[in-house]
Parts: sequence; structure tokens; C-alpha cells
Amino acid sequence: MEKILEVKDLHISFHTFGGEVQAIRGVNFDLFKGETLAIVGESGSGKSVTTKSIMRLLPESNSEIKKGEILFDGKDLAKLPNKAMQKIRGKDISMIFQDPMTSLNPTMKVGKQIVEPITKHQNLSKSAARERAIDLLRLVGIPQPEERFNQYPHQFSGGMRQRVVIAIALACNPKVLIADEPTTALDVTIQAQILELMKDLQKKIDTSIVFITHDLGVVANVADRVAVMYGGKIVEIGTVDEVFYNPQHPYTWGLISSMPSLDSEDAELYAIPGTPPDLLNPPLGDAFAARNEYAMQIDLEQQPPMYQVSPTHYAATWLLHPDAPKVEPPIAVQRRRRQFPGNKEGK
Amino acid sequence: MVKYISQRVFYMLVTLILIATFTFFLMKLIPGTPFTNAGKLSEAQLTIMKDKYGLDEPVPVQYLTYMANLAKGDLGVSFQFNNASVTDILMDRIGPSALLGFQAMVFGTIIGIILGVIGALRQNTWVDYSATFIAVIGKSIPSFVFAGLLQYYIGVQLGWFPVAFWRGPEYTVLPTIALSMFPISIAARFMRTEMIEVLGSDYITLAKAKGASAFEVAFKHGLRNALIPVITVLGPLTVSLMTGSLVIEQIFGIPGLGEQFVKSVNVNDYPVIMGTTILFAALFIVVILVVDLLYGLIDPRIRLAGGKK
Amino acid sequence: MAEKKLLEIKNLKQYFNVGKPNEVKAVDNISFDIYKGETLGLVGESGCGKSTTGRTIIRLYDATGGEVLYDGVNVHGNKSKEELKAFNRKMQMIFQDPYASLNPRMKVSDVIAEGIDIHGLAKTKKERIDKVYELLETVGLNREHANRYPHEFSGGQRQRIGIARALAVDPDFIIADEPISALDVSIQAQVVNLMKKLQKDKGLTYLFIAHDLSMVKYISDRIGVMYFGRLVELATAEELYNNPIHPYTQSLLSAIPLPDPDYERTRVRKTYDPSQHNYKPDEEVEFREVKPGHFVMCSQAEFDKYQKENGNK
Amino acid sequence: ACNGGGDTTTETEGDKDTAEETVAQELKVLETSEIPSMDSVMAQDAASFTALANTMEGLYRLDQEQNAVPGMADGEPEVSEDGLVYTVKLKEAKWSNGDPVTADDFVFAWQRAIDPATASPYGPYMMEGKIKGAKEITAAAAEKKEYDLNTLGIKAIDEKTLEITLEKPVPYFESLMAFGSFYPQNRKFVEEQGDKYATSHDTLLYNGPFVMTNWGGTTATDWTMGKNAEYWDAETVSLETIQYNVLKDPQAAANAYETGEADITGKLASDIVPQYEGDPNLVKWLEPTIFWIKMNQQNEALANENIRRAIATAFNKEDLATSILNNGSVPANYAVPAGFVNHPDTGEDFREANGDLLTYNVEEAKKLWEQGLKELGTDSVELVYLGGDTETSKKTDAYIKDQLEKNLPGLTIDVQSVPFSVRLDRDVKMDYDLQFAGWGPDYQDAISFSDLWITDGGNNKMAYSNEQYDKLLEDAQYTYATEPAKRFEALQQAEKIVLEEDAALAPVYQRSSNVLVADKVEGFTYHFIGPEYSYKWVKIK
Amino acid sequence: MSQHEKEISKELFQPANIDASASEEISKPSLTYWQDAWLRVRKNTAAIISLVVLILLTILSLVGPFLNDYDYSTQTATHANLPPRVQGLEDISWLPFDGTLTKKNGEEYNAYELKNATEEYYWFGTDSLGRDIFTRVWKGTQVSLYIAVLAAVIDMIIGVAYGAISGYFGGKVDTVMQRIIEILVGIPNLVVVILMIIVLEPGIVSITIALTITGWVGMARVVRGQVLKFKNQEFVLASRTLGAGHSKIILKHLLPNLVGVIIINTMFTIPSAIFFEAFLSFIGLGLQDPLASLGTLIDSGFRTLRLYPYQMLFPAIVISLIMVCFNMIADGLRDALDPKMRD
Ligand SMILES: Nc1ncnc2c1ncn2[C@@H]1O[C@H](COP(=O)(O)OP(=O)(O)OP(=O)(O)O)[C@@H](O)[C@H]1O
Ligand SMILES: Nc1ncnc2c1ncn2[C@@H]1O[C@H](COP(=O)(O)OP(=O)(O)OP(=O)(O)O)[C@@H](O)[C@H]1O
Ligand SMILES: [Mg+2]
Ligand SMILES: [Mg+2]
Repeated sequence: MEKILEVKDLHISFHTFGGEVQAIRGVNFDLFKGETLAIVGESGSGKSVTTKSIMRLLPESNSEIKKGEILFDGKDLAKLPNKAMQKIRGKDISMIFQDPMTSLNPTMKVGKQIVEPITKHQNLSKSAARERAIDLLRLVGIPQPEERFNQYPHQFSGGMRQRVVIAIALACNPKVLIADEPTTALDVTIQAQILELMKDLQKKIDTSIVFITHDLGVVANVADRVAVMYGGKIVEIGTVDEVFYNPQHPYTWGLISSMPSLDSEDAELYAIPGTPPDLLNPPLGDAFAARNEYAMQIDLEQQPPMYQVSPTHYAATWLLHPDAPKVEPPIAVQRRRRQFPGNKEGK
Repeated sequence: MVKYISQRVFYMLVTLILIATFTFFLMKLIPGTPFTNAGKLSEAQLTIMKDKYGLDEPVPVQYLTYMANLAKGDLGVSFQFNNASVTDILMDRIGPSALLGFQAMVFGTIIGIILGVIGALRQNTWVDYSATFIAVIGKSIPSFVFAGLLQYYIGVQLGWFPVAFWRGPEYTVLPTIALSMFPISIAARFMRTEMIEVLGSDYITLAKAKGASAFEVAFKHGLRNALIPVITVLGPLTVSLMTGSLVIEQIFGIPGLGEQFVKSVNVNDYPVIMGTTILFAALFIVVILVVDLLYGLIDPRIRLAGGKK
Repeated sequence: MAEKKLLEIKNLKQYFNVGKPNEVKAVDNISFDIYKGETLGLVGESGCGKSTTGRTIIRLYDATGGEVLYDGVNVHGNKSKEELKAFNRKMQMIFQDPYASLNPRMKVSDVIAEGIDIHGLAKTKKERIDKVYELLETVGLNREHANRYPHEFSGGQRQRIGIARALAVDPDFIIADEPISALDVSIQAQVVNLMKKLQKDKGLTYLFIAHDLSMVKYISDRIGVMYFGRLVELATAEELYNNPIHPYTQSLLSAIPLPDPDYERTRVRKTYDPSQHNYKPDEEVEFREVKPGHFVMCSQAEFDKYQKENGNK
Repeated sequence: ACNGGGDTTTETEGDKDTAEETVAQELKVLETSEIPSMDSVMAQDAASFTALANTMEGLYRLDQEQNAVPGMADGEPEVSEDGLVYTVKLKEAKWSNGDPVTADDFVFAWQRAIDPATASPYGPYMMEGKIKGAKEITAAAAEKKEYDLNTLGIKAIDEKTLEITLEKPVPYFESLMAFGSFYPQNRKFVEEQGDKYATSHDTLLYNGPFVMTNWGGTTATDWTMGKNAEYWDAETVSLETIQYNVLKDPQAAANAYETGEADITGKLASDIVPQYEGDPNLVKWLEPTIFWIKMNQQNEALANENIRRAIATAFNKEDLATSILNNGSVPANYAVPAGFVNHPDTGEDFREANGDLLTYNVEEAKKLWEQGLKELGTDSVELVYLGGDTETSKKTDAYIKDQLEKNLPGLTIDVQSVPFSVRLDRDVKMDYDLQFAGWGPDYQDAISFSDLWITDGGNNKMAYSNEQYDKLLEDAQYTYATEPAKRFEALQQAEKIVLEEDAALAPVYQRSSNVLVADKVEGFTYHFIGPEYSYKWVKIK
Repeated sequence: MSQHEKEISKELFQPANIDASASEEISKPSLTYWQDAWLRVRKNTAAIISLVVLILLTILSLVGPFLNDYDYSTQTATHANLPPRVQGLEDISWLPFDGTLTKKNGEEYNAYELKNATEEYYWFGTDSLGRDIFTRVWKGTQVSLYIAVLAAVIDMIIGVAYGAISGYFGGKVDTVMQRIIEILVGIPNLVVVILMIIVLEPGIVSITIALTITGWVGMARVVRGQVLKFKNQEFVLASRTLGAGHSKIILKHLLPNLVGVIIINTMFTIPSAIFFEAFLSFIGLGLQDPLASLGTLIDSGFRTLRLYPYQMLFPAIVISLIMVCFNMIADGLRDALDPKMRD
């Protein structure tokens, strides 16, 4: 499979009143052509920062890419000058944000907002751009696109606005589409429509999607591969089946166990105790150690390396060290493991 | 919409009547007569004159007479201007004041907005600080000082613009600039605050994600949104600018209302005081209404909802 | 389940901007009961009137019509200050947004003690702070947190502070308006567990508003489904999930994604179009009990059909 | 010798012929006020009277030396023995529309001025006590009784002869007749125009040196005058046009002058004058306007003569005039201005004989003060000092307060700066202890100042009363009405009483006027009373 | 990676027995809201410099009048209108402290020699009554600072209360209260002020009253708008469900959250108030001579700007400095008090 985007050892810090916030502390992942990579993780774990850094949309005043490369099309986006970056934004890589209510300019007609990236990046005449925008509106399933073209965002419902945002993102057939919690603000029914739409469009234009969410249900629905982030790092990455049915990292375990399933019984839900690490003073060892009931001495002292579980599955936990004691994961995880094809066959 | 506006107009009328009433009685409490040479006149002559202008009636009767005439659109005649109709005086004088105020407002707003936007884009840099500095100075030093300096340095020393009088567009340049210092500073300060807020919003990030440059984003997407709160502040200010500034008008020899009004109060020219007050108040209320309607123009969300929420 | 009705909501109506062109019938004639000690879940799409229902019940809005009986007494009738205060103690609310629901300018101890102060529940300063400590511990926080400000807390912690604030006046009934939807999955569990524990310990009754259906099912005894200001279906949680009758409920359930890739690959979504009912203008559409304890908003014809289907089962 | 008229064809030629006149006879003048009225009957202020004086003419006109010389009057009038009846012949003069100026035009205007229906604000004031019947008409009207305008002492004997009857002899008759309130008005034209009369340049008729060629009405801030071809003395007039602009800010006026926007500024504020110190274009003259401190004798302390005298002599007027005002004003030690009226026989100035009456003398003042305090049985006095709200007045007030408090131990002065209308009101109510006020005359006679202090006089308002003073004024007005020298001396005597004997008033300074006049302007004429300037004799070099 | 593994000793793989609840602890030191705000302000160099300058100005306004041999009210008529002259600086010709003036024809002359005052050193020159401007400026600064504080207080008390009540109760109350504001704005200030001259003694009390009448209107408007925005926030609703009374909600919940806007708006009121005072003094309602404020000093200095520019220059510099400082501090405070709540 063709790699379209490579993030290598990315470190990003924010300079704040309190000091340096090490928001991203060594993130590595690849994105393949045509796939959907979901990034899940707790709030503040660095999902948005990672993706924004790809778009170079972090606030210039206080953010700094300390280290690492973001390779796209043979270019390192981390070091690209602003002008060149503007040519990539919206054309090769585009983005959808969480809140459709706030991501459209309330005082600009919807049509104009879609036309903007088209005229910006493609040499189209005004009328051609308009045609293209109407096509896009039709494509994302907005009825009577000609009329809607001249309306303002407030005349659209939330779901329709998110479709417009998607239309904007797709305007130039981007190679990479980054969706930062595109459905979190939406109702389940509308969420379902949007997810279907995105999957549909992905097939049509064969783009790669980075999909951020913290809803594991959504991940299960859309993702080919899943990356789990915690404390500014990716702690586990693998195919959707590997992560859901054979998770390795205790944080992933906690995440999966805390979801009630529609058929689960009234037993108390598993809750990950405590609060996320303070990235102003990141812990010495494993960031999750303080909340990890399986923590070992070494977790407090050294950061675990990425262990390979399968050719596509990696996890950063000392539990995978050969010397580590074998631990029983939570019940919910055990139940899932039974479903995992690899486990059924036996290792 | 029609209902909304007509309701507003009704309120406006009530407010106007109240303003007129209060002003009338307060004004009558000021000692003295409207006759500039009253000190020299004999009792008999004062009696004749008061009689002629109805000033010998009890104040409530005078008030009722005035209001009745007002209802007919008759603002009475001026004392200091030898019985010239107040309506004519106001019509004559409002023109230059309004034009000047309007120009100052437009010029000031544009400059102020540019300063504000630049300040917001370059937040906490020396550019921002300089913009703030200019804004603060514009607010801290009264406009007549600028007027005096402009007249001397630009008008007399450099001779770029005429020093005074009211004869054509070039004559409006200096007073406009002097008068615009205040709107500049207000617009700049508010714009900066609003723009910072707007620049942090999602749709701005999305606009950037489309590949637009920072300035493009600020002016194409940010401006209109940031303008809405700025208008609230600038609206009432427009009225006070358009109704004339005493000192600016004096310095530049502009036949405006501001200067006229002060004089009227000093010489107890009751009809002119009342007429001007009513005109000011009406303008003020109308501008507030216009501002509300302007919101709709700038903010489509309000347009359809039909006025203020 | 205790069968004592704690709360009866009868034909509750809440309209906004009455008489203006932009009139909204946010809650339109809904009736249901809440039994003592149970959790009633309320779900529905955004803007369907869930929050308004909750807020009208607790009298944040004056109802346009209908009544809310608490222990048989109408909450919305004319009340003296004292009576109102008494209600305020019995009924409390937990809010959706953990950021907006705590005053950023108040210390946590003051946030929590607000109810104690208003109702004079502590006689001395010491008693007051002891109560605060106790409440903090009840919701799983530390004493040291009392002197801090909300912005120092994470979302989950804030939501727990919100719960402690509600508990401070010893209420019997709590309306939780989407208490978890702004939280992280891992933290949602903390809050839900806490709420369940408190219910067990203190015999609380909940009205639990949410749109995350899996959590609602987990916590609720019964669930009501709202659609455009109206309650369209009400049944026990199990019954509703296993046997949704109203087409809107069916579509809602079919849209929930589960954290199970295998299931997701096969899930089929149903869509709902209100016109599919084909109601005739004179048809009376009302809330009818299709099965014992299972109510559906339907016309007589639909009612007959539903009954048949369920009878057959 | 400009004859005006002529066809258009010859006009260009004519211009060439008069090539001697290379400079355009155009003048740009700044005014500090709009013209509140161009109706001579309704006018009551300097701006109006100035505009009127340049476009109209009464029986007399003020000339370049401040003398009243015949205008519409043809030669000197015939005066009756008792000095009460004047018979005046009129010149062959024309209105600007070609109508002749007739005696009836005077009768019409004067009757209009006194007519209660007109409610002229100044006409009755100027006529009462001077023109026969004026007081009676007003009094009757005030009591809502019948009155007859024909009882006013003016009659047209024939088209060109006017008979004026006075109430008492008026030695300053000529000067009075030069005043705007006594100008003629064309009966036919005014009646035709009705309410429209004098509302713009084309609802006016003129009989003076200039006509308004553009005036938009009372609120206009610029206007132009052109030469009046019908004026009887048109050959004296050089200026073709005068362009007026109103500029109220003094510094702005100076600026406009410097950029050539104006050839003549209005009167400069005292702050501006020092800028032009030594500038040959700064024209400076002493006005007959005096500023003084009125002392209200209703106040117990001020009823004491020693106290009053102490106050009147305890501040340094010299320093005030030279260092603080610094605009050419001079310290005043008198109650009738210098350079205003002369002795009818000797021709010497009123001041020559009377000299300085209340001069600055701290030592003496301190002594008087102590004595006064002793008489009052107190060691401190607090006085309310009513002042104006103009910058100059405030400066003066601050200075006087400082001086008085410093020099007169135990004196506290509470300065209250109030707007003019408030001060006037408090003056009438005598609600003050000390009041800084000024006075300018309406006609050129010392009595214009002297009759202020008659017991219960309309302008007294400080409870000053001295029988002897009243007697002297009575004499001056009636007994010596036809004996100018005695009358003059009586007034001088009266001044001595009010200042030297009674120290009823504390004179401060006599104001100077300052105007910038461009080099090229020749024959600039200012006046002491009525109009401020005349342009009849102005010529551009 | 494999090499790395071998170096780790086995003991390290013992369970660490984490106390999960310990991680609830907040590592940051416990800061009160204001401490936190202060920390933020402190990082804002401009605000800190301004604060220092403002404190210096305040101190100067108190001690300034005693720094030289003159006092603010002594008139020396013969020393009227002397230009600035400072010991030691008088020989530095490019500084405006050499005691010389320039005539209109460009000729320079030493005013001190001309007026026989070579012994005197008026640092900022003298005014037209021969009073020392240096001491007058600092006296005036006292008054203007007082006016600034007064205006701020009036704004905060009346304006805030009015706006808060109007916005909070809304509906008819709001309609009536807004109409009252319109009427207040509509009645000409000048008429009211002249009436006050008749009724009141001039002085600080009158200034206070005059400012009280309309000085707060702008603030009331802004506060009302903000209250409308805040009153439906969830934390306010929460307080209502607890049974909190209106006054408690306004005082404890709404107002503390408006601090930022209130501060910024106050900065707009202050200069207007300072010049309103000058206007009042000018027409006779405000300060009586020899007292002065920066506003009146500028006012009268302006009249002789061409001839004696220094008479306006010094008070103008001081007032600008004060305003710039106030604004910088306000900006700093606002930023510090309104942390973007979510970061
Ligand atoms: N502009 C900024 N200034 C300072 N710190 C920032 C900034 N943006 C993000 N951070 C910090 O970076 C860290 C990662 O934030 P990020 O927004 O990537 O989280 P996230 O995983 O997207 O969370 P969420 O699920 O809430 O969106 C957080 O600790 C956050 O406080
Ligand atoms: N104060 C109000 N004034 C006018 N309309 C209102 C008001 N409050 C709510 N509404 C309207 O009432 C309807 C129901 O709103 P409500 O907040 O109850 O919905 P909800 O089900 O809680 O939605 P969400 O899931 O988004 O919280 C919406 O259309 C909303 O716009
Ligand atoms: Mg994020
Ligand atoms: Mg809601």
C-alpha cells in the first residue's frame, strides 16, 4: 500500500503562562492511500494538535514544532514556508471540524464559502466554480442545491451544515481529509448519515481520511486502522479488529471497558480513575502509569518502547516486555479477545 | 418586521415627548429672559415683549401651547435671530454638521478598523502597541486640540488645506480629521477586541484550512463578524458627531448646529433650544433604530428572525 | 420497583415567543409519571425539547400550560417563598456543560455550599465546611479541592462538583440534563457510576436526559423518546430497546454505532420520515398504552396495528 | 468717480479705460457673529448695527473721526428755542430700487420701532425719555390701554421735511440720530414684503454706501456686500465688494488672516494679541468700554465706605492691564472712559479735568481696611464675587481675588463664574456682593455712563444712592440741557461723588480693541458706539 | 530496541501498587483566582511598566507640588507667561528648557531676562497669571486622578447596577429602564448643568453630582448587554434551582463575570469624565480658581497654544501618559481576568 503521509517523531510544545506544555511528545504514524485511520484518545491527549500541525494551523504565536517530520508528497510540511503551505491547504489536505454550528462563517453565503477554495486552487471561471459548488452540494446530499447556494448558514440545520463543511473539504478532491470529531456535535441519526456519506465519498474520490473521535462506536464503524493516543503519544496502533478485539495497552483496555454495550448487564461500568497527566510536567515514565492498576515499577521510571504485536499492530506498554508478569485484562477485554480471529486460532 | 418597526416608532414618539417635556420645564427654570438686552429695557417694554411671545403665561400653559404647535410641526421662531423660523434654522444648520459628522464617522471608522484589525493580527507586538497608543491618544486629547494643531500646521504652515470656512469638499478635510480622532480610537479599540475573538473562532480556522492567507481571512471573513458589536458603540456616537461639535465648528467657521445650540442656551432662546433638543433626540432614537436594522444587513441571522431577539 | 408516583407531568406545554412570528412549541402537551426511586431516561434529537422539559419541571421556566405534580402538589401553582424554597430543596438539576455550569469566579467550596447557605443548612462555618468536605468525598474528590477554582479541574471532576452542588441540599429528585455528553468516554463512566451509587445510597429519583442511547439504556429503568416537542414512546429500558414500536424510535436505535467492528459492518439503518404515518386531518394522535407500561404516540389505526403485532409476538 | 450702469458692451472697454485701478476693490472681512437682524427696527447688537450702518443711513452718520455728520439730513437742522423741536431737511437721496428717501420713510420706521405690536427689542429703549411720546405709548400698551402711534414725536411736514419733537433736550441729538434704530425704512417696500422683510438680501432695500448682494438670512455665516450705485455719496465709496465670513474662534481668525483668507479680522481675543505685538498691521484703539467691580451695598460690609474704598484701591490695575491682559487695555481709575467725550468749550477730554479718582494704593487700602473692619466690629469678611465665564474674565477674577485676599487680611473672596444670563439674573436680584461687570455706551455722551448710578436706576442694582448725585444728574438732564458746558461739568462732578466720595464702584480697566488689518487696506474705520466698523472710506492699495 | 530491553532489571517489573485516587490531585499550586490573575498580569510587561508609571505619577502628584519653591496659587503678575527653564538643562539648546521664546519674526529672546527674573527657574514655565505650571500640573493631576477614580466609581456603582437590573429582569422593566436612559441622553446636558450652577455651589461636590447624572449611561448599556448574555448560562440557572434570590444571582454570579467588560468600559468613561470636569469648570460649576485640573490646564493652555505652547504641552503629556497607562493596565487586567476558560 502506498504511503501518502508519514509523521515521524513529532514533538510539539506550547509556550504558555504556566510554562512549556509538551502537547505532543513523539508521535509516529503512516497514512496509506484510501484508508481511514481513526485516532482515539482522551480529551487533551493531543489528537487535535497532531492533526492541526499537519495543516500547520497551530497558533503561530505560542506553538512550536520542536522536532520531527511530517512528510507529504516528498515535502516536510513541518518546515514548509507559509506561502507554500497555503497552496497545500484546502487542495491536497483539507479538514472538517467538530462543530458545524461554528465552522461556517455566519455572515457569508454558503455558496461563496464553497466557491472560495475552488477559485483559490483551481483555475476555474466564476460560473464554472459555481457549477462545481452546486455539484458538490448535490454530492453531499443537499436537496435543491441551486437555491441553497444563495442561503446563509443559519438557514441550514446542523446536519446540513456539516454536509456543507464536507463539501468545502472535498472541493478540490484532496488527497488527505482530516476530520476532527466531525460528528460529535450531531445527533445519532444525523451522525449515522454523515458517516455513511463520508464512507461513500471516500470510495468515490479515493482519499485517505484521518478521523478523530472519542466515540468508539464511530471508530468501529468507519476505521480501517485505529491509533490510540494518550498523553501526547500514540500508545497503541493497529487495524480496527486488532485494537477492538485484541487490545494490548491498559489504557485501551480501560477505554473499551468503560463503554456500556447495549446488551451488557447492570454490573458497574469500569471507570479509568484519576485525571490525565499534566503536560506541563509530563511524568518521567509511562504517562498512564498513575492511573494504571497494572503499573509496574518500571512504568514510573522509563517510557515504554513500541512493541510490535503483529505486522500491523504495535503497543507501547511494558506489559509486552518478555519479563513482565502476565496479567488478566478486565472482563470486557477478555470477552472481546475471545471474538478476535487471531486468538481463536491461537497465537 | 413592519409590526416591529411600528412598535419601535411608537416607543420613539413617547420617548421624544418625554424628552421634550422635561427639557421644556428644565429650560424654563434657567433664570433670565430670551431678550439679550433685558437689562436695559423698561418694565413696560419687557411686559410688551413677554406678552408678544406668550412668555407671560404660566409655564404649563406655555408648555401646552408649545406641544400643540409641535404636533402641527411648528417649532416656533427664534428670539436671537429676529423671529426666523426654528425649522429653517435647524434645516440650514444640520446640513454641515451632519455632513461633517458623517465624514468623520466614515473616515474614523475605516482608519479605526484598520488599526484594530492590524492590532489583532499582530497581537502583543510593537505594531499592536503602537495602534493602541494612537487609539488612546485619540481618546485622551480633546478633539479641539487636534483641530487647533491641524489648522496651524497643515493649514497655515503647510497650506495644504484651507484653514477655515465652508465652501467645498476641500474645506471639510481638516475638521473631518480633527473630529474623527474619537471614532478612530473607539473603533480601533473595539475592533481589536472583537477581531481577536473572531479570529479564534472555528470558521476562521476553516477559512485558513481552505488555504487563505492571514490578511485575506481577517478582512474577508473576520471583518463583517467583528463589525456587529462595533456598530453598537459607533451608532450613538454617530449622532453626537453629526449633531455638531461646538469647538470644532467654531475653529473652522462651520455653520453647524453645535455652536448654535450652545449660544441658544446661553441666551435663553427657548424655541431654538427646544427645536434642537427634539432634533437631537429624534436623530438619536432613529440612529438606534437604524443600528438595529443595520445588524440585520450585516448579520443575516438577525435579518430573517425579524429584528432583535 | 416502588410504584409510588413521585412526579406526575400532565399535559405540560412550554411555548416560547408566544404570539410572535417565531413562536416555538418547545414542549407540546406531554404527560408522564416518574416513580420514586427510578431513573427515567429521556432521549431524542437535538432541539426536540428535552432540556426545556427538564427546565420547566424545575420551574426555570413558567409553564405555558399543564401541570407538574410533585408528591401530589402542583409545582407551578402560586407559591409562597417558603414553599418555593422547599421545592428547591427537593428537586435539583445537573447541567450539561461542565464548563458553563460552574461560575468561574467562585471557589469550589462556595459553589458547593451555595445551597447550604441559601437554605441555612449549616449553623456554623465549621459545619458548613465539614459538609463541603463530606460532599467532595461523596463524589470522589479530595478535601484539598475545596479551595480551588473550577478552571483547575478536568471536565469529569467539574461534573462531579456539579453533582455535589446538587446533593448539598439533600434532594429527592434530580434532573440530569445530558450530564455526560460533554465528557470523555472514560470519564463518562465515572459520572454514571457515581450517579448510580448515589441513587442506591440515597434513594434518589432521576430524570436522565441524554442523546447517548447506550448510556441511557445502561442507567435508566424506563425511557421516554421525544420528537419535536412531543413524547412519542415510553417504556422500560429493556422493552424499548428490544421492541421499539414507534418508527422514530426504531430509526433512532438503528443509528447507534456500537464499539464492535463486526456488528458495525452489518448494521442496517432505518430512516424516519414523519409523513410516513399518513395521518388524516381528523385523526386523533395520542399517547396510548400498546402493552402494559409501553406507551406509544399513535392514531387509533396504528394503535390497532401495533397491538396486533405485539399480540402476535 | 464710478458712475456705474452703462451697457454690457461698453463695460469691458470701461474697465480698460480705468486701468489706473489695477487692484480689485475687494475686501475680505471676518465677523465674529452672524447678522441676527437686518431689520433696523429689530436690530439690537453690534453685528446687526455694523451691517446696517454699511448698507443704510440715518439722518446722521458717524465719520472717520467718530463725529456724527449729516447723512440723509441735508445740512444742520433747525432747532427750537427750548431745544425740543428739530426740523430736518432731507437730501435728495434714493433707495437702492430708485425710490426717493422721504420724510415719511422715517416716520414709518420710527413708528414701527415704537409700535408695541412690533415688539422691537431696542427701539423703545433708544427712544424712551428722548423722543416725545415714546414712553407713553409703551406704558399704555403694557397696561393694555389704547395708544396712538401718531403721538410719537415725529412728523413728516412734507416729502423732504421732518419734524422731530423731543421729550427733553438731547445734547447728543446728532450722535443719537446716527444710531441704527433711527434709520428710515421704505414704507411701500416693507409693507409689501410683510413677514418676509429682511429675511434675505433681496427682501431688503438700502440707502447706504453698500447693498447686500448675497445674504441668506439670519443664520448665514457668510455674506457679501456690493457698492450701492444709488447712494448719494457713491463717489466716496471705493470698494466694489466686501466678502464677509463668520469665524468665532479668535485663533482661527488670526490663522485665516495669515493665510490671506481675510484682510480684516474681527476683534482679537486678548490671548491672541501678544502674538502680534509690534506688528504694524495690528490696529489698536481704546474703546469707551469700562470694566468695574460693582459693590452691593446691601451687604453689611460693603455698606461701609472704608471697606469699599479699601477694596477699590487694593489691587494692582497696572499689572493686570500690562502683564495679564497684555492687550493694550489700560487701568481705569474712573467711571467715564477716556477718549470718549470732550468738553464742549475747551475740547479737552472728560478725563483731563477729573483725572484719576480711585488709584491703586496698598498702604492706604490696608489702613482703610483695618479701620473699616474695626467699624464693623469684625476681623474677617467673606464676599461672593460674581464673575463671567469667559477666559479673560476668569483670569481677571482670579487675579483680583488673589490681590484682594493678599492685600486685605481677613478678606475671603468666593469667586463664582457664571454664564452671562445667570449673572444678569443675579444682578437684577442683587444676589451678589461683588460683581465684575462692564459697560459700553449707546450714544456718545457721558450721561450714558453717569445715569447708571441714579438711585434705583435700572442698571444701578447695587443699592447705591446719593441725593447729591441724583441732583447733579437731574441738573444735567433738564436744568443745563441747553448749557452744554455746565452740563458737562455737572457730570464730572457726579463722577467725583460716586468714586472719590463714595467709592461706590471699583473701576478696573478700560478695554482696548485689537484688529489685524492687511497692509493693502486704507481708510479702515472703527466706531465707539452702534456699528463697529465702516467700510465707506476703505480703499485697497 | 532489543538491546535496550536487556538492560532492564527484573525487579522493575514488580507491580507498583498505584493508588489511583492519588492522581486526582492537582499538581499546580493552589492559586486563588486573583493570584492567578496577578501572575498573568505580571507576565504582561506593558501593563507592569504602565502600573509603575502610574504609581510614579500618583506619587508625583502628591509630592510634586513641594519639589520646588513655588506653590500652585501664588501669582506673580510680573512673571506671567515665562517659558520653561531648568537648572542645568538651560544650556542645552535643543531642549525646551532654556527659558527662551521665539518671536513671530523668528527672533529668539530670553524671556527671563526681559522680565527681570533671571533668578527664577520655573521648570514648566508660568501661566498668564505668573503661576508656576510645574506645581499646577501636579495639583491638577491630583484632581484629574480623583475625577478618574470618581468617574470609575460612579460607573461601577450606578452604571453597573442599572445595567444589571435592566438586563436581568428584562421584559417591561428593561423597556422602561431603557427609555429612561434614552430620555436622560436626550435632555441636553448644558441645560441641566446650567440649572445646577444655580442650585449648587461650585466645586468637587457639584462635579460629582453632575457626573452622577449621566456619566454612567454607557456603562449601563454595556453591562445590560452582557447580563442578557450571561443570565441564561448554566451556572446561573443552577443557582436559581438552588433557590438563590435575584440580588444574590446578580451580585455573586453575574457581576464577577463582567469584570473584564467593566474595566474596559471604565477606560472609556475616564477621559470623557476628565474633560467633562474641564467643561464644568469652564462654565463655572467645577473647580474654582486657583485650583486646576489637567483638563482645565489644557483648556486654558490651548488658548495660547501658538504663543506659549508649553502651557498646554505639559498637562497634555501627563494626561496622555495617564490614559495610556490606564489602558495598558486595563488591557492586561482584562486578559488576565478572562482566561479562555477552556485552556
Ligand atoms: N493553543 C494552545 N495553547 C496551549 N496549549 C494548548 C493549545 N492547544 C492545545 N494545547 C494543549 O495541548 C494538549 C493537547 O490538546 P488537543 O487539543 O490536541 O487535545 P485533543 O486530544 O484534541 O482533545 P479533545 O478531545 O478535547 O479535542 C492539551 O493539553 C492542550 O491543553
Ligand atoms: N429561551 C428560549 N427561547 C426561545 N426558544 C427556545 C428557548 N429555549 C429553547 N428554545 C427552543 O426550544 C426548542 C427545544 O429546545 P431544547 O433546548 O429543549 O432542546 P433539547 O432537546 O434539549 O436539545 P439539545 O439536545 O440540543 O440540548 C428548540 O427549538 C429551541 O430552539
Ligand atoms: Mg480536539
Ligand atoms: Mg438540551
